[in-house]
Amino acid sequence: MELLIPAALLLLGGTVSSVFKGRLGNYISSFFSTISSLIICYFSLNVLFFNKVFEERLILAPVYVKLVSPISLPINLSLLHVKMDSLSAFFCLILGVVGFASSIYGFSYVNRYFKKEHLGFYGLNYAFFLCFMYLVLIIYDVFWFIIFWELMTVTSQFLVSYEKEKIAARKAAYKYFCMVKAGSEAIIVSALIIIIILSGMETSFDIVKTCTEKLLAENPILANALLAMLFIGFSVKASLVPFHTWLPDAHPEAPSNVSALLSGVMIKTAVYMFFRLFYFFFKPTIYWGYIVATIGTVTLFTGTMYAILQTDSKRLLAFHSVGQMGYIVLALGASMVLYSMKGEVYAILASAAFAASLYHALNHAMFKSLLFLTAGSVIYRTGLRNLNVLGGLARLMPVTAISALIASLSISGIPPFNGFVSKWLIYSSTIPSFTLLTIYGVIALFISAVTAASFVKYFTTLFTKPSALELKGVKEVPIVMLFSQIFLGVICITLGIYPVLPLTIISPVSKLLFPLGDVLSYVKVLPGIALLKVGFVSINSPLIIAVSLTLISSITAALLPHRIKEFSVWSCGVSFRKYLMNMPADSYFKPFEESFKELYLTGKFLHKVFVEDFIKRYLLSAKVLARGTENFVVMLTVFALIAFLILLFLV
Amino acid sequence: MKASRIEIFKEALKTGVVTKRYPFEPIEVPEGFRGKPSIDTEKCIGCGACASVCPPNALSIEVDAKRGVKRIMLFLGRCIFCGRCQDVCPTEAIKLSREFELSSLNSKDLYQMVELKMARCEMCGRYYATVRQILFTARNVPKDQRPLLLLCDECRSKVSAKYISYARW
Amino acid sequence: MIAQLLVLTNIVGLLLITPIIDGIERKIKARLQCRRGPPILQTWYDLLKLFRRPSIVTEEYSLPYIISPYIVFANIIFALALLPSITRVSLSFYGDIIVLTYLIASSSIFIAIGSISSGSVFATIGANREISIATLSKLLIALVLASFAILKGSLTLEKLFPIMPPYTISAILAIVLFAILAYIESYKLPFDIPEAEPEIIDGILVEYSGKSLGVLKYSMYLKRVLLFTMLIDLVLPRNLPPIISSLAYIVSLIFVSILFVTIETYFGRLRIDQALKFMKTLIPILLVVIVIAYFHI
Amino acid sequence: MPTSIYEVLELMRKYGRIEKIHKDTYIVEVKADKVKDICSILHWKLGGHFSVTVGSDERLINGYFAIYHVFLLDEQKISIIVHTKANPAVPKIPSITPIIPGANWHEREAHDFFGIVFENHPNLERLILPYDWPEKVYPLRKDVSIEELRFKILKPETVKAKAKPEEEYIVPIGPYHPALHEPEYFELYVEGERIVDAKYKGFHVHRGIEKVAEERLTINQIPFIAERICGICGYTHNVAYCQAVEYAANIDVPLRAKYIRSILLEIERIHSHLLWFGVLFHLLGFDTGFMMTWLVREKIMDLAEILTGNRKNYGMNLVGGVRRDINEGKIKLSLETLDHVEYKLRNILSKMLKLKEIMSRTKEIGLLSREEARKLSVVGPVARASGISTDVRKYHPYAAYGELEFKVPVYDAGDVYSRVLVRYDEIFESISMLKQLLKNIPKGDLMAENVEVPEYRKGLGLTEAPRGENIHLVITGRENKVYRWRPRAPSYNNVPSTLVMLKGENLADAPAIIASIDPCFSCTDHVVVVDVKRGTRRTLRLKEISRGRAR
Repeated sequence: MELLIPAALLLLGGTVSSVFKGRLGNYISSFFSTISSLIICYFSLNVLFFNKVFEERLILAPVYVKLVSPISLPINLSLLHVKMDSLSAFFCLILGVVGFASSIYGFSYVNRYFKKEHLGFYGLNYAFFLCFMYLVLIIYDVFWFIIFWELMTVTSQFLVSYEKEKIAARKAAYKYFCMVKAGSEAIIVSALIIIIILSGMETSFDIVKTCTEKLLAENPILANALLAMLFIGFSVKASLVPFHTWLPDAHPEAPSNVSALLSGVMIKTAVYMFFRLFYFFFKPTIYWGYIVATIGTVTLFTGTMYAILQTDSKRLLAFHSVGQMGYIVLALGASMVLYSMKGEVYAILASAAFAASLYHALNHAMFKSLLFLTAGSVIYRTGLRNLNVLGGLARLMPVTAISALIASLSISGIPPFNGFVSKWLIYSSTIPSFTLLTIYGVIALFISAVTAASFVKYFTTLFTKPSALELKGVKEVPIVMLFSQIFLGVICITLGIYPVLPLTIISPVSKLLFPLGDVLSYVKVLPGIALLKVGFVSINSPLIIAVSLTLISSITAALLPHRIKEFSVWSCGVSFRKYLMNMPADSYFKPFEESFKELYLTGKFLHKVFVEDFIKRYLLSAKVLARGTENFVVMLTVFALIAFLILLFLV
Repeated sequence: MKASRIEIFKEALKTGVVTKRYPFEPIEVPEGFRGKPSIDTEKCIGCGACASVCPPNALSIEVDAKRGVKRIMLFLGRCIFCGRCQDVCPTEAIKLSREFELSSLNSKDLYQMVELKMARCEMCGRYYATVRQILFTARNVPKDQRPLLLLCDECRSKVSAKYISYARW
Repeated sequence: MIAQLLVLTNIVGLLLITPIIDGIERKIKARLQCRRGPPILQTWYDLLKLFRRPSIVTEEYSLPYIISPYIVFANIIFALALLPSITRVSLSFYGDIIVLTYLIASSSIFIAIGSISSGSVFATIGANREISIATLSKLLIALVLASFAILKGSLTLEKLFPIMPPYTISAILAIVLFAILAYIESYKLPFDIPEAEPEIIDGILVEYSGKSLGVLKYSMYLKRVLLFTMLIDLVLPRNLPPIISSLAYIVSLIFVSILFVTIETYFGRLRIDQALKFMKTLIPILLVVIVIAYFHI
Repeated sequence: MPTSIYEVLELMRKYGRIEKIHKDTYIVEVKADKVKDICSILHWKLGGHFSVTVGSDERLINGYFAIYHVFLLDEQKISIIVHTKANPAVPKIPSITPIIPGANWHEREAHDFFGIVFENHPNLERLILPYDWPEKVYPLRKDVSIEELRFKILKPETVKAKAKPEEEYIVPIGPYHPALHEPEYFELYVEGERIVDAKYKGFHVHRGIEKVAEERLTINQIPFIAERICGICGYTHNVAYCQAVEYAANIDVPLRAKYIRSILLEIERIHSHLLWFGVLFHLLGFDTGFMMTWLVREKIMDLAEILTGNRKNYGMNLVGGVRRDINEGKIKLSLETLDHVEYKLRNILSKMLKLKEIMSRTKEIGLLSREEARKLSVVGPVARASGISTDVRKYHPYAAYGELEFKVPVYDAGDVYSRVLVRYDEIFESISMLKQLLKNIPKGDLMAENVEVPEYRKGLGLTEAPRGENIHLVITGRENKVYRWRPRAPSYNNVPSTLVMLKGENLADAPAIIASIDPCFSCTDHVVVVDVKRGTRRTLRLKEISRGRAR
């Protein structure tokens, strides 16, 4: 019973807060979501450290409903089967931590919408959004999963379009809704196929698992077709190329703490489902591994190469979410490929890649939500997102600046921060493998440098280079916002210099899913040192790096103290024009971007040809159908029909 | 392209080191080099021709009427080493030497001064010219007129006027 | 414990030698330009002078501007500790070549952040150029690493040093290409674009002064020596008697620096886009190297 | 289309009274309303080019302000001065800048110094006087004396925040910038690394040498100050001034003196071009080239030292001739040196210019089309690199150039590389000229007999400086002084063209482009005293000069 307490709390909080229009609405829902995220953390830590498994079957309605009701429901809707195994626990932990941070942040951040928007509405959606994400992660039943998935999409879409008078927000929300909808229809259809044809109206994950395994043996074509449909469906949510175009529009428009949740957690639910698909329902195969890895590589390349062009702080971060998802998916695919290659070496590499994927998912959740929170703090004080005009905030809001610096260094994988360890796992698992993955690893390494470049841009333009405007009355953000920033910053550093921690919580997941068993048997972890025991030993020691770097730098600083005497900036003897003599963000890295001109042009072309036109066509059809009746049902039926036709072929 | 680089490389090796350790080893200056001017205090007669032609006013003259001395000032900080003074000097007192190192920690080193005694006019008793100048002019003045040199300009004109009137008379 | 001590001696020795190496480079360069040139210890004198001076900071500065020189220095020193240098012992059990590359990369990133934080436009331009070059060269380095990994089946420093055996064409090519990369990364002409003196007043260094400038310059010299050391370790055979190997290391270090400076002396500066184009031309070559390494040619 | 001198003069007569002031130099006195027509005819129809505008306060002579627009007609080998009078009460004259954009600076300078208003001039802002110079004080007017001009001018320039952020940002080059060895200020508006716009502010070292010359110096002192106008090509100013005075007083200079002058001018040209090559190589980061070029240049400097007694400030001229002779031994020595230099240059410099990165950083960069060049009436190598064949030595021969064999190198590309090539050819041209001069230098004395200078005569002295045509207009005055002396250095016409060249170029190329016109900002600002011998630089302060005979 206790597993549903957070969900109940969230629902309650949401409903209550929706009553109040003013600040109270925000406070209530933030309070409830904080509490419930803590509870979620508690559960998931229990599962991960003490190998408990929470599982419940909740009877929603007494049995006779089924008898009385005129039409007998084919599926047993009255049963809600939730289970928190180690995989969902892992993602629940992410949800808990990020949810906690962003809820606390929300306490004061959301008040900037006070008198403009209905805060209660925000409260409702925020709480429900958390709740449905939680349910999606713990639900153990295909049908309910779909329901909650849809509800999660809807609530998040409301949050994206929260500032309703902004056309950009409304547009983004609509685009987001339609694209994810299209994806989820693919999911729905394949789910229906599974339920109706294979599993005989049984919707529990376990039974479905058995069925899929049977199908895999009997009719691999159909199995792979289903897998493909599901993969496409979820990769829309995971914003993998070419389905990524909604994300850079949608995420920036939401309130910053919500964007933290979106980028930190929501797109991770798709990763969660990837793990379920490839390691739980189906068996990892080399082909699928290559497909996933390739898509991952393309995604990380595209996302980051576009991120370096951006001059809008949150949009830049959103593009990086795409890129980092690419890393995660690449690692997943790599693990599948390497698993299906024989040999002890490959086993080790495979487990390293598996660990890397989860590890990077965790890290990305942390630093990306931290980045969004810092961007939010800047917006909270200045109301600006434009990197061209902002600047010099490091002197006005130092704590925010430092946490932003930590997050930037983490995401660009500077040792000894957390991004580095997971990226290092990715490289050292891909590059030495004598396969195509080597090249993928090389591209990943290159792209991490590009990430670093674009975050030099992000950090310096926001915080250190002189501003193009006079920023009057800008001061440090309130304590609650600071608290959540510092909290996440500390987590970033801890995950970085102490890789034991994440790897120990990854190991139960691998025990559950990974065919080779515990990753820790291959990836040795001493405190502060992570080794990869392959015929050689690949080593990384973030803790020692951290300690020695701090030691050496502090010793040098002590020996050669930096005596400060201020003097105006050298500007060739003309009176220093602070506002004119600084480089706007879109002048950054121009030569570098020009040297990749061809790539950008092709990207533009492809986007125009495939994505835009596709979306147009889709939106058109959606409009047409919407004219008839509520488009969800209609499309469901339409796609169901199509599915049946497909089936007649396959079975 | 590469070839030309190698050519330059060879050329450089052929040339060898050309720079001198200048402050530690002297630099040769050619004949007729226009270095810093120096005044020979023995020869100078204080006529002031040099001061009148000096373009940047590095040379200047001042008369101390009380003490009856005439000072010829040379400020090397303003000298442009044109050598006009050398050209016009009647006694070759001022010459452009061959040394050019003028830098010094003390600005006094950049000044040269010649003090010359002046003679009083026999009639009105004003200081009017340096003794040496009078002696110098005396050389190429006929004996009978030399006494006139002991008078200042005004008195001389008066006196000569008298002579002339005598002559007419 | 002995190992740590030997590594300590490495670091200390390199700290002492590096400015002398630069002094030798200056002397050689002067000779090639028909000049007499400064004494070999000149770089040391400069550094000591800078260390004695106080630092003047800009009015616009923010924290990274102060701390980044020290962090850069620390990065380089730790990277040096990972490499076998004077005494052929290293801390390589704390990291592999990826860690090494990341340490080098992070040094240039910190330089960039710090110099931009000074608030000078010239520093910003310099930092931009630095990052642009560092980013593209990261791709090349990654490709070189891949070829190494394929040659030796490993990423650890023990296995990688030395690359040969196998005595294959690909190995030699990989080493040559790494040498070119080291040349580019050490910002020698025609690639000294971030510090282009006549264009953008020493770019990234413009606002640094006194001690912090000294630290920064020192770490730049050390970075050069670091790259040279990597190059030498890739070539120098392991199983030499200790004294011989140390001598061999130092001799080859001087040789490499003289070679590079001789090349440098006869080049003008490229424009940033020309430099990037040149670096892009290396990519296909490296891919070819990887492929032929894959087939053990 | 009139071509012969006669036809041109006929045409001029339509506009006003024409009078010959000296050898192929004519002055046309026109009414203010006719100025624009005659100037457009001279510049655009007759194929002449606008050279300089000289303002002058002639209220003591004839009670008017005067403006002289000087045009050089290369075909007809004559120079025509358009003279206009302005009412002393309200000096107003129609501006010719709308027709000839090159006249922009000249007219602004006249406005600064004399308060002459040029009607419908595009922007009649301050050019030379600093931004905090008091209003209504026109320093070159005769009723203002130097003593009055001692202001304390220490107001900081105020800067406001940008209203809205722009795409591009400012990169300052100068006044103190390692790329420029003289103080001036280029304000580059950059987008990424591309220059979208450029502004120029110069005249940081303007010290009013004209005022000093007119008030304090005698005619024979000015040559030595004139030589200090430029640290590199001083002697050509010296010669130009002396020629102007000699023409004005029609003193005929003995032939040997003329030969010596030409010899020194050519030596100066070679040293200047080599210096420029060195600077260019340094700016392109190719320091070896810099060192090697200056290594050769040293030989020339030593030669100059042997001939004149100083590396740089030859100080050879007086009005009416030269002060030192060149004996046989020196001639032999210089011939040997020239052979050596020529060999070295053919060996090294040509190879250096072939280097890949030097080529790629000078070709198709800093383009200046022929039309633009004509509009701004640029002079010297810049004009020759844009396909305009103009050379005072050829078309307005002075000193001994009338008797020499030489050709004028002209390239059409109009980019930095063609400027490089022009200078490269010129070096060898002047070496051959020097050989001719040294071989057949005539016997004779050095100074003209009578050097009496009558008052209120005009003289126009032209020389081809290393940077282009250099022109001095002198109006002689009473008691052995000049009434008005206007030196116009070539860079004065060339600098504005850099703003055209810089647009759309890469930031990294800016120093090379600015250097490609071989700017001599001290010439432009006319005056800075450079003492090359000791490497120190000392600006001639107004206070210091005006201190007169005191210590």
